[in-house]
Amino acid sequence: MIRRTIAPTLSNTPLDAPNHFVMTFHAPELAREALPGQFIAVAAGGGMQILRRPFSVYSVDPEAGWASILYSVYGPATSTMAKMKPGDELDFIGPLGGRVFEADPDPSCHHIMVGGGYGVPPLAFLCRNIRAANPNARITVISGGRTKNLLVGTDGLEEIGVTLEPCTNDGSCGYHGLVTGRLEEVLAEDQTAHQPSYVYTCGPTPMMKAVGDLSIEKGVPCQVSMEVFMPCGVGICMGCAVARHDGTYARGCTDGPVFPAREVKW
Amino acid sequence: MIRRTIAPTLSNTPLDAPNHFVMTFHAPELAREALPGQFIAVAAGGGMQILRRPFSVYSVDPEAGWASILYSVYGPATSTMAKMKPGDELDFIGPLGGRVFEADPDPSCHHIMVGGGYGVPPLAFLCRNIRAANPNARITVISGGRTKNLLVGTDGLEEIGVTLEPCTNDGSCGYHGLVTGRLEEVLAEDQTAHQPSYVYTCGPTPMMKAVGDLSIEKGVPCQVSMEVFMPCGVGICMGCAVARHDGTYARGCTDGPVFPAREVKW
Amino acid sequence: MVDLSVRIGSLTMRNPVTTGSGTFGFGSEVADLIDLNKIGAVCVKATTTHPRTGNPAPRIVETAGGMLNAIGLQNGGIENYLSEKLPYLRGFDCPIIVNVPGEDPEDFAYVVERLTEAKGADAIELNISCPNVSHGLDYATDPKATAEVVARCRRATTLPLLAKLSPNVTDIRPIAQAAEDAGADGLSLINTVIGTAIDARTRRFKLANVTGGLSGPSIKPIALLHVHRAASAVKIPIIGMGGIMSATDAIEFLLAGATAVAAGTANFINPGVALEIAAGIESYLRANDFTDVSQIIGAVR
Amino acid sequence: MVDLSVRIGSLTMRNPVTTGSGTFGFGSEVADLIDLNKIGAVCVKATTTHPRTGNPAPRIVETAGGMLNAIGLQNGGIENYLSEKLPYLRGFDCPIIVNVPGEDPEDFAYVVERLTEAKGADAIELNISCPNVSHGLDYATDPKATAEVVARCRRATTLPLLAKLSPNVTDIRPIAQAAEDAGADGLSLINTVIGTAIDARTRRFKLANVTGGLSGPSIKPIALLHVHRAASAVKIPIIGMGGIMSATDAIEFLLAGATAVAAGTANFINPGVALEIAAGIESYLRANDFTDVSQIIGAVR
Ligand SMILES: Cc1cc2nc3c(=O)[nH]c(=O)nc-3n(C[C@H](O)[C@H](O)[C@H](O)COP(=O)(O)OP(=O)(O)OC[C@H]3O[C@@H](n4cnc5c(N)ncnc54)[C@H](O)[C@@H]3O)c2cc1C
Ligand SMILES: Cc1cc2nc3c(=O)[nH]c(=O)nc-3n(C[C@H](O)[C@H](O)[C@H](O)COP(=O)(O)OP(=O)(O)OC[C@H]3O[C@@H](n4cnc5c(N)ncnc54)[C@H](O)[C@@H]3O)c2cc1C
Ligand SMILES: Cc1cc2nc3c(=O)[nH]c(=O)nc-3n(C[C@H](O)[C@H](O)[C@H](O)COP(=O)(O)O)c2cc1C
Ligand SMILES: Cc1cc2nc3c(=O)[nH]c(=O)nc-3n(C[C@H](O)[C@H](O)[C@H](O)COP(=O)(O)O)c2cc1C
Ligand code: FES
Ligand code: FES
Repeated sequence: MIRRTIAPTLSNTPLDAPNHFVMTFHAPELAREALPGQFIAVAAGGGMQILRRPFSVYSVDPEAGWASILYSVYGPATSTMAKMKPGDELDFIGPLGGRVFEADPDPSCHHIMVGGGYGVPPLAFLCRNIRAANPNARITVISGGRTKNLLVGTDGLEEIGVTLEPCTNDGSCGYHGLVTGRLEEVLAEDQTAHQPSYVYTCGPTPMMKAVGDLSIEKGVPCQVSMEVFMPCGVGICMGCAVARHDGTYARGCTDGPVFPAREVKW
Repeated sequence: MIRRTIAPTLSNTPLDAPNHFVMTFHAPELAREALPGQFIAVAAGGGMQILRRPFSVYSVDPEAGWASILYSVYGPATSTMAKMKPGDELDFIGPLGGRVFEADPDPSCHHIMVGGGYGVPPLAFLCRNIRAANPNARITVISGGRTKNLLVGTDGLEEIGVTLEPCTNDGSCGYHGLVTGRLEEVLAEDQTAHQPSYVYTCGPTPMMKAVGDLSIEKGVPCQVSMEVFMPCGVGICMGCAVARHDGTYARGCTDGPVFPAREVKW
Repeated sequence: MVDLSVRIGSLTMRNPVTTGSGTFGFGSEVADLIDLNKIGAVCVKATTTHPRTGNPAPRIVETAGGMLNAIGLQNGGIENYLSEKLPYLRGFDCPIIVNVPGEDPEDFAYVVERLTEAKGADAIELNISCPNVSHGLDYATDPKATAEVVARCRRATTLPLLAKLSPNVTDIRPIAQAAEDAGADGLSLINTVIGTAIDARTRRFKLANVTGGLSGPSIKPIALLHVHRAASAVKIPIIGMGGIMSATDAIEFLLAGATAVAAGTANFINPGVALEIAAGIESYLRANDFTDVSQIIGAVR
Repeated sequence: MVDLSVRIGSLTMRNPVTTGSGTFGFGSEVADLIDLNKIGAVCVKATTTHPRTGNPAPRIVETAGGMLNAIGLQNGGIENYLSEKLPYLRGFDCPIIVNVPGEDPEDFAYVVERLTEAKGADAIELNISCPNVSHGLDYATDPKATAEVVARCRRATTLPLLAKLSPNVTDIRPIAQAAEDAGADGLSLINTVIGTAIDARTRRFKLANVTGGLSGPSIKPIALLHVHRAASAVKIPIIGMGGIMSATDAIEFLLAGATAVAAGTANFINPGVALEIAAGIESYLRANDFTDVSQIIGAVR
């Protein structure tokens, strides 16, 4: 059920990556109900900006009743958020998102997450859910960033047996190059090994397009979480149009944010 | 000279009066040049409000290079100001005001200040200047408020030999009633004693009108500091119209804020 | 007791607050967030003869105190509305206002007739003022064209008929009068104010459609004046809208002469806002010793 | 080196930034806060045949992201301008644009002639669009009336003549064309958008004049579109204005087709803003490898 919640924040911790924060807040219903790929619409005011801003759910603890988001500071909303202290209230609507990341049910599947920047958090959430459902599932996270300290969102994944494949433009960590370079290698290895693979991606639009195109080319199924401006997040404004190949427009918020890569006309 | 200054604040102290603060800030030129009745136009943002807000100069220390304002919290600007911490920057333009409080030069004059709420600060500034110029000047401050703890702005005046005449609506301190009640008594005493008096007033508009009317009736000269909305403060918008008896409009900011009571058409 | 109910023609609303068309979907999307049984009326997204895909993205940009939209009337068409959206909404005890754009008077009338025969609406709002489709604006910028559409639709239905007017005109009064004379039971205003936004970095328009409609707090002063002027020119009731975010805003529109109000852009920030506004109007009336909302309609001096 | 200079008829501005009439006084008021020798041009407060007292107070209210004003052209009249204001301004090396409203074409022409013979202006802006005085708006809402005033003033002066247009019209293009055809050397737009504000507590209009003109960031999307449309309809240069607070805003207007820009309401917050905008435009041109501001005029795609 979608709720508007005024949640007390529990922590708002800067990460090593400059201008990146993880905010946790008390939200038992969200923690119980949110699915990977879902997001919350945050009202964080700031100047003459009136609309809410979407942030993916990063992690949840249904028992303890908290959830978190990982955000990077760009404009008025995230600047306001960055100033919040534990105890300050976070006004959000959620969980939002009509179509979420759906893990391939095949237990032998190699789940390959390809993420960049603040696109990694929902993939981390997905990793944890896949692992919880299947202790043996093979999971890899290929995450990209310009340089080492811009890689965010993968904390704690290695500990649950997720293979991390960092990629940096400057070679300061892991693979030297774009995520698609490493993805191509991983898909080739899987193919050689007759290992079924499945790609899930979230990050900057050009990256996701490249990942989607590559997956389609290699015949590997791929889900993309579209990043479009979402004025309402709940399906009432039609402002979040995602073009489909059939010439129609889907709503990024309620028909997505996750779409099969094949469906999207970039 | 009018300057735009980004001044570091030195302190922002809540008063006993609820929602009232005194803010001091480093501003050597202002401290040197400001005159009683002058004000600064503060940009303190807050939501969708764009215009600056005027605040009277309360006290200055030309040697130490600081000035202060006393403000009460109503809306977006003052709410933003109330959250400021020492070291935060105050963006202001000033000193503003083309006509200021002019103390009657007659050394035998009884200077009677009549103030209410945040109208008291510029009168306190005037008291200190009159005292500095004339150690023997007779100065009385009649200040009004609904109840005792709403009387603000008179700190330190008794110490320099100013007679304080607090008036409260509920009788919790001093004279029980309106400032005009006490003013009428004081003016009558002066008249009996053949003591020349001069009234200076700043406060809520209905109070100032009553004080002005009473002074005119009693034949005592009176200066009023008009409180009108001041969109620019520097004389360029014509938004701060003060109606004059001759049918024309003066600018509250640069033709005022202080006017002879006789000139104003309330 | 305070009487909050108002009438627009034969439509009775339990409180004077409805939603701006295109800003509340078909109600179902936000049913988790607001009790549709308590709302004055739900005004649904524009519904056309045939499905429409809408304009390319980006369709919305934020502006100072508002937003520009160029949705382009994306909707599933009247038959989809009747079969997919209406049954759900009819499960609630709330009047439904259907917003109807059209290419020409016959096109408007077709949807109006279908709605009437299918009992698909409790009132119909003729959207003769959408700035985001070609010719969308023409009707509401011309009294004659306005009259033509309204008169044609008047013949097509006995349902309460509202004409939704545009602020993008030199004088709204002759247009309001033309709609009244042609048989409208009420007016809705304002639709969005036409505008554009440019990205200095890319040197491109920010909207794929180049122009869009401005809504939100930034247009409230414009909307209030149009409502006041229209109210001075006609006797039929007005649903006032444009930047209403709070009960105080809504009260300003009632004072200006609106009989009811709609929250538009505000729903994007708070889909429960219509009920908060209704509750706020009630408190205001109570606090000021009014017994009936009609006592403040047009009461500004 | 970046060439920032622009021309409006025979007027050359060293940079494309001037001030909105009525928002910069006569320059003297803010000479402490901005170097008048560096500004593109100073456009002074409206100046009329006879002194005007202006409208009663309150004259200004703040709105979401903007403000409404109803000053009502308070000014000391043309003779006062020539004797009291002009000499001070002539002490600076900056072109002066004088804003001239009028009751009828002869009234406009009288002030234009006085300014011309007294060398009181380097360009004249005909204010045919003030929403705050009776009949103020009529001229700029009608192409014929616009043409009449412009043509009459054209005969009265050889100074560069600008027509200041109103956004309160259904379509600005025919009016822009009428001004051009009648001999205007340029257009200024937009003047303020008409609106009102109501105090829910007192149930009164917030402005003594009831209506006022909306300015500030909230109107920028409206202004940008009018400028873009007018620029598409005429060949004469346009001074664009409406909500310009920063260099980025100004660049958007240049991209939309304005040859120069004016900061209006922004002066109230920062009287030095015109020079900050000029500097920001220069940095932008430099950063994007342009050598001449003309390269970005109308360059939006
Ligand atoms: C479904 C969804 C989930 C999202 N989840 C997250 C999340 O978990 N964490 C997160 O941080 N963000 C997330 N975002 C993005 C976030 O909503 C936007 O960045 C938001 O606009 C920030 O608001 P703001 O007011 O701070 O900045 P705005 O004023 O809105 O400015 C953001 C602007 O910056 C631009 N921009 C984007 N990237 C950059 C960049 N690298 N450098 C400069 N400008 C840039 C954007 O195009 C946008 O115009 C998500 C978006 C969507 C659609
Ligand atoms: C020359 C001059 C000097 C001034 N000096 C001072 C000063 O020294 N200290 C100071 O505190 N203020 C001073 N003011 C008043 C101050 O500028 C305004 O109150 C200012 O509008 C506050 O800004 P804001 O954004 O906080 O509130 P706004 O959003 O501007 O709201 C203030 C509103 O509250 C209204 N209001 C006024 N009094 C009350 C009240 N008692 N209760 C509720 N509402 C009220 C006002 O009419 C105004 O509309 C001065 C004003 C002038 C013209
Ligand atoms: C995203 C969006 C879509 C809209 N779609 C429609 C529509 O389909 N039909 C219509 O008549 N008005 C439409 N409008 C206009 C609103 O109903 C309303 O008239 C306008 O937004 C002003 O009100 P507001 O400022 O409260 O939003 C739309 C507005 C927005 C913001
Ligand atoms: C207080 C005020 C007074 C104004 N006076 C005049 C005027 O005398 N003549 C005129 O042509 N425009 C006048 N204007 C309009 C401005 O010059 C400008 O066209 C308008 O404000 C839009 O620009 P902005 O949003 O940058 O303020 C005035 C505007 C304001 C806010
Ligand atoms: S964000 Fe409003 S419909 Fe998707
Ligand atoms: S406040 Fe602008 S002229 Fe006085």
